[in-house]
Amino acid sequence: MSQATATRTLTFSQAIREALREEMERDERVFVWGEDVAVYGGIYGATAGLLEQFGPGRVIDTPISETMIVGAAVGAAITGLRPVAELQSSGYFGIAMDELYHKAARWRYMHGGVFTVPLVIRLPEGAKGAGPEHDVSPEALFLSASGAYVVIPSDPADALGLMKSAIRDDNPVLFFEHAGLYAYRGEVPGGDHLVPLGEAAVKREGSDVTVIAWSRMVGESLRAAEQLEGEGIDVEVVDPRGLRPLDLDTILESVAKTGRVVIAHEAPKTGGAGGEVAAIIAEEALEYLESPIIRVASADVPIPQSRYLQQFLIPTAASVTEAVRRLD
Amino acid sequence: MSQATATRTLTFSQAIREALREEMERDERVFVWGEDVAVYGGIYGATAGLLEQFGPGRVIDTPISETMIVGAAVGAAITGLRPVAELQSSGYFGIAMDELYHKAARWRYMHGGVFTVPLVIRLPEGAKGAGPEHDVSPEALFLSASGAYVVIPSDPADALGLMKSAIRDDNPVLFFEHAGLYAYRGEVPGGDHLVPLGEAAVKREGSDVTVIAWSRMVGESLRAAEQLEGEGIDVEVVDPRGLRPLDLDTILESVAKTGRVVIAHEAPKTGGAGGEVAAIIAEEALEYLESPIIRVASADVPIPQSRYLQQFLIPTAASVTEAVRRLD
Amino acid sequence: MTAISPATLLELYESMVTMKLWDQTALRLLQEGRVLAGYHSGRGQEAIPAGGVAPLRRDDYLMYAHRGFGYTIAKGMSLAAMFGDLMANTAGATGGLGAGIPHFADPELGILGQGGTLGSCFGIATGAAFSAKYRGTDQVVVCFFGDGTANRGAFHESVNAAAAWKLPVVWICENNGYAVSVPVAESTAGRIVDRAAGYGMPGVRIDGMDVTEVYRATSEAVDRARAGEGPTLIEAMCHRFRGHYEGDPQVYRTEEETERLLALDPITNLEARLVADGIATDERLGELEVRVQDTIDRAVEEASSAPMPGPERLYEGLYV
Amino acid sequence: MTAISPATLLELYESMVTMKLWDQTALRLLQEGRVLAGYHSGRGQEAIPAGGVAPLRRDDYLMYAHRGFGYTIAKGMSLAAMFGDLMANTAGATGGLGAGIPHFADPELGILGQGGTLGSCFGIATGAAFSAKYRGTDQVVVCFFGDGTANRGAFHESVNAAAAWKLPVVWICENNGYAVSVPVAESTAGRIVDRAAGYGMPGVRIDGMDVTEVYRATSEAVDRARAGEGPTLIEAMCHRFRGHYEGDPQVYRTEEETERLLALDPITNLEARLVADGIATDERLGELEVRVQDTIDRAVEEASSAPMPGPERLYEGLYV
Ligand SMILES: Cc1ncc(C[n+]2csc(CCOP(=O)(O)OP(=O)(O)O)c2C)c(N)n1
Ligand SMILES: Cc1ncc(C[n+]2csc(CCOP(=O)(O)OP(=O)(O)O)c2C)c(N)n1
Ligand SMILES: [Mg+2]
Ligand SMILES: [Mg+2]
Repeated sequence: MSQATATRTLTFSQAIREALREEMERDERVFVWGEDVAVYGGIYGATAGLLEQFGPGRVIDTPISETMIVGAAVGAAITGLRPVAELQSSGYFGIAMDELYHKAARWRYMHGGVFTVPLVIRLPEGAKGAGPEHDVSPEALFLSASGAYVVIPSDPADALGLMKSAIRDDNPVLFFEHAGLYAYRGEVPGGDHLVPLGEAAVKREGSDVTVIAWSRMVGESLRAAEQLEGEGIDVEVVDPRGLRPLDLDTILESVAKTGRVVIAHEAPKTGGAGGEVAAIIAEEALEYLESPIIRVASADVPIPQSRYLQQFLIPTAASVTEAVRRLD
Repeated sequence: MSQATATRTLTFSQAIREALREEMERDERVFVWGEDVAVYGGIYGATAGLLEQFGPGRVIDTPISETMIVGAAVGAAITGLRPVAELQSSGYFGIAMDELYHKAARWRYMHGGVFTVPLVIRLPEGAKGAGPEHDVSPEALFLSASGAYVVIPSDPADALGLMKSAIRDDNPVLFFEHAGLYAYRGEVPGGDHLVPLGEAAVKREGSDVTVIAWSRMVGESLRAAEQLEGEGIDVEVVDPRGLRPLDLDTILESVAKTGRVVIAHEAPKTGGAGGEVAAIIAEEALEYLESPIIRVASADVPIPQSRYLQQFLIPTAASVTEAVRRLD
Repeated sequence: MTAISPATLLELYESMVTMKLWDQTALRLLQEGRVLAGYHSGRGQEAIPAGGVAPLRRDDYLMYAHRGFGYTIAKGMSLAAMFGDLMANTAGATGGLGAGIPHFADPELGILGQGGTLGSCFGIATGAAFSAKYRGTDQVVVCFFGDGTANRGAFHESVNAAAAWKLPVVWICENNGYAVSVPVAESTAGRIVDRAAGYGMPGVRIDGMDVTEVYRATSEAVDRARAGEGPTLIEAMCHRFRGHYEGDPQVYRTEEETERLLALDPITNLEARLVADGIATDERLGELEVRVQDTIDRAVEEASSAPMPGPERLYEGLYV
Repeated sequence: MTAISPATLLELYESMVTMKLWDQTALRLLQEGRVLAGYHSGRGQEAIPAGGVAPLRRDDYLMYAHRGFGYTIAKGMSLAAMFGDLMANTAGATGGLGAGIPHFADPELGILGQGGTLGSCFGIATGAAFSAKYRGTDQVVVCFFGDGTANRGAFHESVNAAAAWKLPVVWICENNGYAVSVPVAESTAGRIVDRAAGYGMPGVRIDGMDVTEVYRATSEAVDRARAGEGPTLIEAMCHRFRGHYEGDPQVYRTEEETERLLALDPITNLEARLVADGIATDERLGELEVRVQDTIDRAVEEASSAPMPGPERLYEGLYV
């Protein structure tokens, strides 16, 4: 921890790398594996330099074997290590789904609680022009993976602090990183910056409308909020920073205050996690609602590879602005 | 079609088998594969007798290779056949997730629409005392699998009619069958009984409360409705008979009539498909709601193997009754 | 081929007898309606868990399969705890969660548990072996699986990685000729043992009905693994005496086939050998059986006295 | 080993030249910012798609890999359509959905498409081969995949089933020594070709830089498959000349290594051989190249004139 207290400016990718580096320095049991994470430093650079610092014993290139990558991480975790495993794209979730959903999340519970499964699975997500199988944001599929945490940072400071907490946590953590954010720079606090898992951040306070957004849509929502401020609409942006555990208190408090809700995520609307959030609000806070809950999301089709077509499909600040204007 | 017009009484399992038999007789391209589907007739008996009638060329035992079972079904479907593939338990979804979600559902769209993918994947689901990986009801995970249909019958007549339609449809169909229903008997219309995909059934008309339920929870909800009738509450039970396409018209019409909604499914609440349904109502029909939307579902833990403990966890008619009573 | 000492032979025998009597007892409890889950009898295959686990140290790791309870019996798991899990009560290793058979584990004994989706064992075994090497211990992992399970893709991914990284694992395939109703020849191309060569590791096919063969092959493989020479694949040919699970109508094989198998009983055979070689008398073996049955009875009794869990058990242990 | 006729050699040569010039053109379009997706150059590996597809009939099936466009070029796919997909416009086989590279297909030519998750090809190939057999045709499937992809579990499941059922598939592994940055020796235990024996099918390792070896081995395998004798695994050893994708800094290998490879150019080598054997003159080969470039240029032109799709394209083709 060379810059123990000074604030730094890091990209999202560098923030992930710093978190890995700091935690690997702190705890010998932490190691990293995945495809091209060693010499190559990860296709998004998030593991660059780790091989040089920690050697091939702790920074390990795997075969193209996603089932093994996750399954063996569980085996390592229940025998005393703290793996940080990377799927090169969260689009490969389907290859490791049994290992993610039934092994990582449930090995502990299923065996009566005799193990801990301290591992982190890094899952780069989001649209980037890599085709319908790659450009997914599949976090909603893990809403029902009880036993696991689902964590999703939206800026470099949270990426650093959440990753460090995730590595230290004794529960399995699915850690989603939007590929479109990796190059995004931001201020990061110095010192041992930890962000607790399961605590939402009010990224912007406001009194008229609550926009609940995560991942890339937080930045878009903040831009929308600025735009709407000019129109006299005061938007609160709540970033749950993950879905499991979900910080209901912060969400419901905001809804009670504003009475109007927009939920924004990049995954297509149907089956996206906005459904769960909306349902909770419709069950717990209906009395406060002054307007229907609007979900801003991608259209209900696979994300095509063409970036040209993606412009018609992927939600942006403008989609949020438009939704807020539609509220009663 | 020996009993062309007479009504028959069949178990749910027999209804599935009759559908397979009738469609295999009608269309030579239809075949069945999966683990223990041939000599054994399927572990729930749903393929019993098919080997004898159609021979080993069309009723095929596979290795324990769920990835291949679904992947190769896609390969067969795009080259002119109409596979009906069985996963022995829907709990194995994770092994074939990439094939279900990204291949079966998306091969057509991804390649510009040049193929059709006419296949049915049979997915036995639900609690039965087989452990947390087996006793799942994972239909919600396919809400976002645009390109596929998600079909879920709740009684023998629908099982027969929906399966026949699913086999004839040129789109890939994920067909969920609750293991607890297989032995359940019911009247089945004679003749070429087809139930269209994506059409909800109002299983009971009522004016006070809409209960939206599917799979095993339809029967439980009907029992609850009877009970509540005695208390002067008139319950409408809407069975969407699947989630994709979702028959929104029927659901919203019922909600507009009753103003009160309970959604009942066996999957745990968080991440269950009740969230999507509730969110749609909160977006499209908020104005009609006189009470919060209550979801009746399993508790938010993996379903333990012990049937003893399952009694404290799995929703029943009593859970629906209790939820309806809680409505404002 | 080193000779196996009389003492070891007797231990192996006792281990197999325990498995057999355990199985009988479980079947009885099942008939009495006291078992709250399905059961896959291991009758006939005792030589493999006995000979495959005996060469392990207490701190070595075990990934077991769904056929019988032999693996964990051999690794020293509490019999009462296993009965408790069978009955889904609070005596069970899962504390009455009723995770039931066979999802129990004992980290102290290196028993790492079992997944309900076949093939879960492969990745976890590779990971545990990686962990042993990473931590600089000389622990070894033994992973048991059936012939049918060998066709899961996870086998390929995990066995390849373990071999590429020279990890200390012994892969033991119990080839009993069937996956539920499907004969191995219909579902499986080639011989399972020949897959080893494709991963550049030794593969050996043995008579899995002979505990001495299993013990020898596993000992050798464990030694290699412990010495850092990497994994081995053992294909142990065997026979399942009963149905896939209790209640299996076994329409896929003739009664004659099942009858013929009983003559191959690995326990009866070892018994005859022990007596013929003068290692034990019929009388002594009879006493041993009585003693084992007594131990089992006491374990059942202990387990039976435990209460069922309350609903709060559902919410324990999901998160740390 | 039968001799390959001069006419066939010239066809193979033309096929490889088309691939090379296609690649050059794609790289130019990429530099001009006209390609709306990533691109994995196939430069250096042309002998494998050329020799591996040429033995196929029009109605045989092709599952292709992500490296270059050689496979579909050889199968006769419209060049203009492929350029259209590269540019994500409506000339593309995906009609401007911009599913882009390499998710295009042509059922008329037996081109079954490609999955973005590596290893998707395996199951689909097995299914298509099953379908051919079921329908009583004698169609054959050829499935291409990289050394890295060979470590996916789907390989095991699909190759085993195809072998157990004696399906008409030819599995062609292009072993170019790397999966992105990871050398095959680090990720892969044993030799890929040796996996064949584990499935009881023939395996052959060949020089994938020599199109005649690829053509011969594939022809033999296709004949076997068509005759109902089941699948074959071919491991074609080769070299990738450029980065994994354009922009790859190639930190994982030295410049010397990359330089050395260029001397192994499969096209230059065939050229020399054609001339030495008197099959063609330098001049004639030069003319051929000009003709091919012309065809490609016209295809680019045709593709370039097509409009981009409108937003409504997103909603077409999802369901029948
Ligand atoms: C992934 C998966 N597929 C299918 C099953 C259902 N199943 C349980 S045991 C079994 C047969 C296993 O055969 P084998 O591996 O040979 O072991 P054996 O039962 O013969 O000991 C099957 C198909 C399962 N539990 N998991
Ligand atoms: C399942 C899956 N894992 C990882 C990737 C990312 N990826 C694309 S190409 C590639 C390397 C493939 O190596 P190989 O199979 O040897 O083919 P080559 O690129 O060398 O031709 C990787 C890791 C992917 N597309 N799919
Ligand atoms: Mg078996
Ligand atoms: Mg390669």
